[in-house]
Amino acid sequence: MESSRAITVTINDVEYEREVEARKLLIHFIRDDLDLTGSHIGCDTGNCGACSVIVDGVLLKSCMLLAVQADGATIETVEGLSESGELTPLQQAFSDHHALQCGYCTPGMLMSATALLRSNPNPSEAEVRKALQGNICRCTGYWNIIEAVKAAGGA
Amino acid sequence: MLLREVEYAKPSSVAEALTILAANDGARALAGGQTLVNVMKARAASPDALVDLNGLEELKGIELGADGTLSIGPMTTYAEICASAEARARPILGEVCAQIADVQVRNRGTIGGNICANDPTNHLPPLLTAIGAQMTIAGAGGERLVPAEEFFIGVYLTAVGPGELLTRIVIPAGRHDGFAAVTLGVDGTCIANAAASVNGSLRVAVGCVAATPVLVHPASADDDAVRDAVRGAGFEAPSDVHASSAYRAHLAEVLAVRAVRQATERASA
Amino acid sequence: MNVEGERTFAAPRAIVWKVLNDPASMAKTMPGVESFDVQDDKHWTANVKVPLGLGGLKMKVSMEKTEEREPEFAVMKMKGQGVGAMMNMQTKFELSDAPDGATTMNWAAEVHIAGPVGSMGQRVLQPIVNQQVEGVLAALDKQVQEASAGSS
Amino acid sequence: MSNTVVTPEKVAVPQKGWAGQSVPRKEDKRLVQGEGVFVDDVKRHGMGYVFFVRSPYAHAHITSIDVSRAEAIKGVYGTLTGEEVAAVTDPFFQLSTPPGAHLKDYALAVGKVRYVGEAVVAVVAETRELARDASELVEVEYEPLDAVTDARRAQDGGAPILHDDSGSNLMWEGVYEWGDLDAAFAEADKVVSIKELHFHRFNSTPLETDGALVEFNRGTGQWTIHTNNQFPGFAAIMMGPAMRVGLDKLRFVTQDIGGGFGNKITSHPQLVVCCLLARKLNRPVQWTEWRTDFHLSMSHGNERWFHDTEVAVKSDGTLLGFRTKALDDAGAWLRYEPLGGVIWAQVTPGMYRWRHIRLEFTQVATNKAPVSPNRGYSRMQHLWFTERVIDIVAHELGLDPVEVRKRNYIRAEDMPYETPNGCVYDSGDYARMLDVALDLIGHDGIDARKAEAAGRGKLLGLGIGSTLDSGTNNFGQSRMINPELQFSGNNEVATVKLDIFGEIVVTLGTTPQGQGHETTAAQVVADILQCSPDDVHVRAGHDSYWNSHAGFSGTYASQFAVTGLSAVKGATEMLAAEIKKLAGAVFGGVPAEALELADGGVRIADNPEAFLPFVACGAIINANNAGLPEDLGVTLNCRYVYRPPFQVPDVERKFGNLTLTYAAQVHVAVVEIDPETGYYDIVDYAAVDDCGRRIHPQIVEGQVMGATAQALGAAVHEVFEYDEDGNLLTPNFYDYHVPHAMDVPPLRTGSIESPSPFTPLGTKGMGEGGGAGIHAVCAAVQDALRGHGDAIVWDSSNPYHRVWEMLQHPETTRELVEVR
Repeated sequence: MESSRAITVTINDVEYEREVEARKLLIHFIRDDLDLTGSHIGCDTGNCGACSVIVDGVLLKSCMLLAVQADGATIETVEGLSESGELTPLQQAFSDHHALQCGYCTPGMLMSATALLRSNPNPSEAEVRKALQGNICRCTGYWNIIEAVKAAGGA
Repeated sequence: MLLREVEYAKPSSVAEALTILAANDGARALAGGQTLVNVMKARAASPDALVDLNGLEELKGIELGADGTLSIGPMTTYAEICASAEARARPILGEVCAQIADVQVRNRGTIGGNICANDPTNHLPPLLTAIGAQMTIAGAGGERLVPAEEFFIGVYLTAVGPGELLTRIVIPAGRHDGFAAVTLGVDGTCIANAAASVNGSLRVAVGCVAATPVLVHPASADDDAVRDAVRGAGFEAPSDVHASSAYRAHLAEVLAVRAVRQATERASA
Repeated sequence: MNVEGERTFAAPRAIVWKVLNDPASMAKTMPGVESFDVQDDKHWTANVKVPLGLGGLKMKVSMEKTEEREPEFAVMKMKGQGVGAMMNMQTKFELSDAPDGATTMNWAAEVHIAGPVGSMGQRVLQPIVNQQVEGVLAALDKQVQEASAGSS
Repeated sequence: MSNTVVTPEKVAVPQKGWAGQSVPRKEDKRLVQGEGVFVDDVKRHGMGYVFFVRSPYAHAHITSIDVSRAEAIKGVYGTLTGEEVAAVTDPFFQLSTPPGAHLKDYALAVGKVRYVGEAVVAVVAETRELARDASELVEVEYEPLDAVTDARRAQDGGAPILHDDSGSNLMWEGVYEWGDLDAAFAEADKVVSIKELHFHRFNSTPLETDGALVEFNRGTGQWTIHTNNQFPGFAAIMMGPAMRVGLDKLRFVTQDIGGGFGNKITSHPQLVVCCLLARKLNRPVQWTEWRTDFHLSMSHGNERWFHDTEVAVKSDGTLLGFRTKALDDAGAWLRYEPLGGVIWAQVTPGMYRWRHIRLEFTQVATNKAPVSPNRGYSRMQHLWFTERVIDIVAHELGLDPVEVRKRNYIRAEDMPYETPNGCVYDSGDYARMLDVALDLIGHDGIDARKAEAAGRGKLLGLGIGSTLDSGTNNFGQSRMINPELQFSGNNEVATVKLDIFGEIVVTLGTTPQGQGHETTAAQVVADILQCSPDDVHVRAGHDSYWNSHAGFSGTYASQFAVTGLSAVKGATEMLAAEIKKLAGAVFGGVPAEALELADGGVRIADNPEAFLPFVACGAIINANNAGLPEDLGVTLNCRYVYRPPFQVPDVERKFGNLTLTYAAQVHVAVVEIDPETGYYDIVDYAAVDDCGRRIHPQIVEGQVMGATAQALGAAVHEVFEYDEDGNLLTPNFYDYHVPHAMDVPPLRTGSIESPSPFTPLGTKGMGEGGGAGIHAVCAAVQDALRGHGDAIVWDSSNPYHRVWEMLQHPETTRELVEVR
């Protein structure tokens, strides 16, 4: 039983060791302690998905996980998607299809879409919509996002 | 965001978890955290300590008995239930779990967390009540078996007492079940829901209308009989921004009928 | 939100009245009382931790009896200040004799809740309030029984 | 000094230019990699985190505040209370005439709280969590007062008064009348009266909430405010006088903003708190507004009632005029209000030709969060009203809503059209837009679809929402609210320069929130300088120190395509002229007419060999200028202020042109209702847009889509509803349901282009959408209910329970309507 502990996490292939308070949410740890500000916060109830990251291969909302629970985990965030500034086909599809406006929900959207395409490379429109249900966008109305994910999936 | 200070423990066995829970009055078990962490963000309720059950393999997994009985570990996630071949022995389980929240939540949220939270809008309390699930609760004094209708005590309150843990959920064999809900948007939060099962006797449980699922036993599967049963259940549905008490009560009747129809169709199919 | 009801206790009115007006026994009826402190027979305060399955809700409750007509009627004002919630409650009860030496209590309470707890939504709040009321009434039963046992 | 000359790659400029092409957005590359910089991403060494203590009461006197226990905690840097604010600042300037003028609005509550969530004390600490911990130790004693949450009760005798200074809850009132109402009603064959209509309270809930990081420079007495406020021009004129400093002491810096929709215009009270704390504590302070804070306290859209409406109409459906009483619920404070009391007048007749209109506007205060602009600000409420009127009239007279619209729409040949109140609709063809929309939705087959749905026990309905998006305000309209106000016209600034190595650098005065300004500005520049948008560097975001900033700078009210791009065009044309002037001199006195810009440089038209690349121009002026003619007068650094052609309106008659452009949208929705539950799906949707010349069609369509989704969310689920105690029942995304990817219907979009004759590029401002989706869904629901009780859809918010109620008790809505 402890109110803080030392944890080790690997994010986008970089290993970080930090002492964190037990009460600190993973998203605050990623944004504030590690300064990886690509993942965002859009609500305080676990609804919006702007903080979505992939933890040990599983898509999660990092606002409903304590940082201490990620001890030993391998985490992927939006900053890790493209290598040396080269956009992934999904990122390129988002730009081609105007799937982002303000870009605030985009990192979470990209992580959800990335997770979908890994398990289902050619999703139907219904599958895409279902996979993005946990990510709120207030700018686009989703239509262009759905098109972009379908295109990236080669559907 | 910004939780109050809290202690954290990550036991390596159920026994250890029970010891810690028993030793710390203000301690609460942390399952998927998809409800608890959000309540802590609001600082509406704050455990003094969290006992993290993630990683306790004993509390995971789905076993299908020879007689078709399902034994599900409370730390099994919705996603695991949706993907499980065994769970298809009771098809309604996967069907309903697939409607809960979103991918991220289904990847982390657990069946045990869902019923132990017993938020009135949750899907599983009425479903498990209708299909006659039984919960194994472990504590210092050993284990006890509690039927669903006695498991749910109030909002965020269940038969799992201080120092105890839900360790198993046992679901009898059966395939003739139904579930219906009116939700906030597609597959959203339930405004009202109902589950029905016609394995032998007819059991109907309506949700969102009281602190706990309301179980009724209609005289028959006829629409009118089901409506009468729900109407006679004597609950006073809460009113909120999404539904007046009367509207919610009305939905309970309509949804109960729909759930029963789905169940009976499957029975006759 | 308004809650009201009727409850019959298997005890004479005098005893029920005594329980309802004895801060010590009343305090025992409140959910999760951790400490209480009596200023006088009309004012007292208590620190409670309302048991919610997800963790207790701490509140500092101050109670004031604003009206009474012994042995049948009283009005109490309750103010609860917690971090997660802010509660104001006015409750009144009326006692009348019931058959077989029992006592019937008609009670009504007007409850106002605000603060972060409010953000959890009415669907949760209303059942929680009803739940706590049930708890109080059950505890009251117990107190009345003990009192009548003590007096007999 | 060396004169670097490189030969730039030849760029193929599209025949019809870059404008009109959906080129890749410049903003995207950083945003899809998580490399945008939003306000909460900005950090400074030693910064303290701000957390607000908020009122749990809708209305109460503050009897005492004790911060000692909070300040005693290690790691707590300090606090700020209302008393301190009142001591060092003046109340915010009020736009209203009395009684609203008498409000004393400070950055924190002083003496009294007036809505749940109002900020009472600010606490600053070393960590976010600690600041919140400490806020729980701040002891505030309240003496609760009765609250008024229903605008219709606000002026009743005995209603609780929010502001003793104003003496009543009346904030502002004004009567607008144009034409000859008596004649219109005398001429009418029928008078349709509608007792009450209600436009509900909601807002666009941008996914990024408000925030700031504020630094105070003791030496210069100047604050640097990193924030996501979307209208720094307005924030500055509110904050400067209140803080008793000149505006240059307030430096606003913004890069990326996570959506605004008007909701990020009125964060000036919180910004003042941060400024005062940065100075008091002598350290940078950081404030992040959490979602529940935003819902409780920030920028609700105007809630409006329409009472005693009467419509004069001929039996053939020709609309002559209407009278109505609008009652607007401002919430607890006038933060941008009462401007909503005149902004609606930009679209007084909606899209219709009626000429006789009277509207009595009353705005009252209630114990709810203050309202401020929300996408479609104040016009959306009025346009919803006119669309409701059209459908109710059609319904009650047994006419086809399509025909009634076509009969009364302002016609293409009437354009430019002067409305009864002197606004000039620049161009458009509404009837054609409606035809396009009806084709997209398959209107001809609708009866068959209704029958098919009925066969499944469902009620299918089709509804039209035609609406306007008036853009580029004439701020002179504020004088109709308060003749004393010294605002009029509008302006926006851009600077374009050619740097030493030939880099083309553009700075804007705007604060984009996803509208793609970097991209469209580059397109305009590239067309004039005959280069590629890739060669144009548009600075991201806004910084009031860049000097491309004017009084009305910001991103709001559908105007960038007019004000922003016209400023860019003006500045670029100045630069082009200077480049030619310079080249003419370098070539030995060649006149500008003989020169042309091409291939990233300037050349002599009939002697292309004589070519001076931009890089050479930049180098000569900036670093190699010996021997240039003394009177050359070329800097290659051009600032242009675009000022739309506006006159000060006639305040007496409330007459004049209030906005420069009028984009239009016609939407059609098809809904399918489950009569057993009231649950309904939007099964089909079409949106047709006309915003004049489109610089970037993809961005325009994106705006149409976004406005559509927001309107659909508002029509079905989104509402800021309060209980009688003044508790907000939808304080976060639990109960405030915004559409997600499974909720949005299949969408077909179409467009026509009616260039504006009044703007340099033929463009019109757009993006707000005028709430067309709300109008269309209301109409579709009412259509679906025809023959099933004929309920009148009287509220803009139609969640399932209301639709069910309308099916159970249509008579309660029928009572609202009468035909004489």
